[in-house]
Amino acid sequence: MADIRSLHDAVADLVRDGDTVAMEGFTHLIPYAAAHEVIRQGITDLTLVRMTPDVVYDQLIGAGLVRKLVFSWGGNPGVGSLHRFRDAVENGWPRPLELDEHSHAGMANRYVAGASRLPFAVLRGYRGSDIPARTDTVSTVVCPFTGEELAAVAALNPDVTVIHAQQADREGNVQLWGLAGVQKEAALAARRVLVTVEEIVDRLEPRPGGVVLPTWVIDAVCVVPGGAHPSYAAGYSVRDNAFYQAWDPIARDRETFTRWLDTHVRGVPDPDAAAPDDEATVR
Amino acid sequence: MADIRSLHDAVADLVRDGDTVAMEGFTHLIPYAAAHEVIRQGITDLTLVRMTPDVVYDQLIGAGLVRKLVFSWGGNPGVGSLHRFRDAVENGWPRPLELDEHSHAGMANRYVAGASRLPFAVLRGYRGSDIPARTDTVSTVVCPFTGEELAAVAALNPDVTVIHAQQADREGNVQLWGLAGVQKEAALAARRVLVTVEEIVDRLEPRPGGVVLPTWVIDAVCVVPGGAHPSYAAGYSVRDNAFYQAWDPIARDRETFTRWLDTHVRGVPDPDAAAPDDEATVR
Amino acid sequence: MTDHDDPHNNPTFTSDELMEVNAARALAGATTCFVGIGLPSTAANLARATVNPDLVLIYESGTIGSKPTRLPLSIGDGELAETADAVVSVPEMFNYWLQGGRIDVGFLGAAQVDRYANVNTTAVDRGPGRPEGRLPGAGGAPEIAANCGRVLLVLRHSRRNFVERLDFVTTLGHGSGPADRARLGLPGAGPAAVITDLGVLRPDPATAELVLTALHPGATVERVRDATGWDVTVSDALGTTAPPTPQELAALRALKAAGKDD
Amino acid sequence: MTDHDDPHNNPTFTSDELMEVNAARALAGATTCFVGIGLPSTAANLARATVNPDLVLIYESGTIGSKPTRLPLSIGDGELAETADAVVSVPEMFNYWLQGGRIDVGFLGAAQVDRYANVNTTAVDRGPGRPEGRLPGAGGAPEIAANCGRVLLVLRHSRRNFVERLDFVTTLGHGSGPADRARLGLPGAGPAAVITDLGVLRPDPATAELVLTALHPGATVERVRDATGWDVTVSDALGTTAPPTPQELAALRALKAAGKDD
Repeated sequence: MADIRSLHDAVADLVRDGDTVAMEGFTHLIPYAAAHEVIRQGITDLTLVRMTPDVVYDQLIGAGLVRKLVFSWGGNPGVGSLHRFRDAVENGWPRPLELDEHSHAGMANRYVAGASRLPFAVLRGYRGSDIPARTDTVSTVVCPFTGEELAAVAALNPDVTVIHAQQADREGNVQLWGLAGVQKEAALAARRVLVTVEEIVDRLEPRPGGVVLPTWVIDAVCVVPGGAHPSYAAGYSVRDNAFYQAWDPIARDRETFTRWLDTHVRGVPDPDAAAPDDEATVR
Repeated sequence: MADIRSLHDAVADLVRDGDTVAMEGFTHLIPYAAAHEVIRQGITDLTLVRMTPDVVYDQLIGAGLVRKLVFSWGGNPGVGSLHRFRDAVENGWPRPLELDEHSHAGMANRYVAGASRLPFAVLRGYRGSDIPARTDTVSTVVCPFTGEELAAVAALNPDVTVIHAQQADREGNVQLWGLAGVQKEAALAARRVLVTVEEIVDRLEPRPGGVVLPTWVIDAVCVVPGGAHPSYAAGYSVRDNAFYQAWDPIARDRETFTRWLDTHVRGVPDPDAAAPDDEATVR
Repeated sequence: MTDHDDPHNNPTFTSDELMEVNAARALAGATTCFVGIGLPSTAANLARATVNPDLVLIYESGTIGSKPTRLPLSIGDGELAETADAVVSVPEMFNYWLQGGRIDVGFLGAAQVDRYANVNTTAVDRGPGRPEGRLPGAGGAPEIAANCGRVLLVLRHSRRNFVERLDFVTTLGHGSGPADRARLGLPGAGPAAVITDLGVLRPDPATAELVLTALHPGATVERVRDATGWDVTVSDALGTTAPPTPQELAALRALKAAGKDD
Repeated sequence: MTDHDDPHNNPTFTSDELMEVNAARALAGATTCFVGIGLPSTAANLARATVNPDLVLIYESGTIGSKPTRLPLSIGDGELAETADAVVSVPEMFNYWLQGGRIDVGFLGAAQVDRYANVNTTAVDRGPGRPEGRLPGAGGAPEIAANCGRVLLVLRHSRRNFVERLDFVTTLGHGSGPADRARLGLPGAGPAAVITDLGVLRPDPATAELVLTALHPGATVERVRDATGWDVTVSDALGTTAPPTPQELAALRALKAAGKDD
């Protein structure tokens, strides 16, 4: 059962040095606030998993907390490179970054296998690509019925998955809607699950495209309105494309980046102190 | 793209002697009217696929149209046996019935593989069960990462899948909601798709739990209000449990069954002649 | 027990009600239950009305957290979806939720059970020269029994149902001994109890063989022996189940009455 | 062409606009298009505004039938979901819809392309003693190129992009010849055209090698040769693409202006 608790305490309890952590959200509902709390607490030596390492992972990588990245597309969507990611891979700054690199189809199926508690998933993928030469989590299996050789990808089972959602009820049942990405799979594949939400409501109203995660698959729910910014939460906010564009020059330069991180993340006082309490955020 | 057309013509075009046919619907949205049209047209030598051969398949089997049944649970839910199914298996009446028998998990994954155009699916299933000894569509694969042996089930790709849904729009896009069963997988696994709907609407309103099948994956849409009876269409009808209970004595006896079929299916005049036209059924 | 009339001395309940009430009690403390239709569904819904109001009922038709007000005739009755916390596709149910190890208790019926709580729901041998008798088949049972944390079986006690040797193993219980589930890599602990209209049998931890551990009020060891197709072991600590309380009986009868409305 | 001013004589369009307009035209007649972000998304949305109003746009974020009114910056902009016929999970998108063979055209960008239309979006060799230059990675491309009925590539023409030898094969086009896709069991026909700011290249059916089949207005074979890292073959039937119509340009510019609103 999920406890509804402060972001500080939930992150401190559930995210640990050396963990494999998935913070998912396909452009939509990216859990920035939780990632910033990880940075503030300096939780380090992380293996980060994410199909599309977005600016959120650029920040964690630049903060020096990441040992390894498991991913399939690492860019700033529509803008360009993730400069902190590139700097870590190309120059080892602030520390070397190991990569486990896949295609989207492969990563999606790795989460599916993880959620299904299978050791691997099968797809018709990677054929003719050099990708399998760079990873030990792609292999092959032969169909016992047709003899066809297919790609096998190893399951992903993060130690902890962190997602942002629109709503939880008082029991900690969660609903998200809009682009649902791989959040359900990432959550069900994980050993521990932390969900930040826009608000607590008395009752989760079924919605078109709604994905419900019951409280008994979640460890902690934290009320963090705007916790996906500069990503967005459909029905609550729109994507801050200007921030994504502004990120490019910030991240290009190590000093500019570090100053940004000190000012906008590390220097932010405990957000729970300033945050409205549960009651105030109930609609 | 789906043509909106009469049930008679759609069945005549899309369902052929010797076909492998899936009529899906997990208790909900079972396409009875389309099955009855198959009986009226005497389309025969069918291989029928369905997780839960319900009264609808009892009728098709008793009508002598079925050569083989691929399934995982063959009963009248909450009532008892499917007597026509049992009579065919045990006594070969009106013709012998070949079986390919699975568990629900296996059947569900066979449809998933079919929809994914993979030759097989993997599950942790059938362990310690005698089921694999009776089918050639269960085998094993070994995980290339862990060495674990898992069950492999052969993909299902029906020649034609028939489902019932609540609504289509004028372009033939379909939406169903409520218990969604394996309908999406069964439809996407098939070479041809026939959908009967309660009504045509101007616009498909997104709904909680809504499953949308775009017109370009469907061959024919037929307007058949009540086409799931005695099963039901959430929002339009409730399950006719009394019919399911009444079916038991009808199906127990060959003559009673045949009389019922003659009266209530074969003897029904072309339903399209009596059916309201498209315009009249638009909300 | 309450301070009402002692049902021992006022046995106005049937043997089926004893089975149903004790099956419901076996769900005390569980978070989630994968519910088969029929007796398991009766028991799970009674548990929600009595010992476990927060029990999350999961039906293979795809409903998570159903709260039906009457007993569903089928696993796909509309009310199961309408009252659910979430409705998922059948493949998702079997892959993410069941195989994913999310479910505490699998509650199953059976046509035949053997001394290791293996189950047959496929076909029965009707003797030489006669065709095999057809049963409904596996449904979800093999993977429910494999993947849930533990399994409860509920069925009426008779020599037809409790057999020396299954004609077909549809669903593995404990195989042929305590090591078989581990050897086969089955994630769950397997059958924890078989609840009948005469009493309760539980696997001996050393042998995995079912042992009669409790009789229902009014039942005898002799009746159990007569109704069991093997030489059933009786626990040294054989107990008697508490008779149904008036509240349990009232809740059970209300559920069944509501189920007959349609 | 229309009876408006001939854009040949009034070439008030950029080379990027030539690329985008011709990329859009390549979608005439298609039912469904799996759309990469950036240039492919511009082209696909322009096609909906011009040659193919009914084109079903599919984005890897899970949207089927998106009808955005402005160019999305990312594949997950809210409008893609709000205007879609259906939104599905990312695993479903890749398994049922893409691998399921439901999509006619895959429209991709590229960092490097070789003479067989193989694509690198992973890493570039920056020479001895320097670390490999990092690109974004594969994203959906390997399976988009494998499974869509055919593939269109759109990228600017330069020696940096059109290389003799890829530093890394992220996504197979035609491998090293016309038999490679069949040998590897790739369901789709592979790259059908590479559309650049100078012209259009198409694979020779006999060799699968890209051949310059059309130049855009104003471009020359010499400029194409200068911008191509291999000795590019020029078709005997080299044509010139029709210049953008005023309607095409107006639609393209309106899309781009709308995209800058936020």
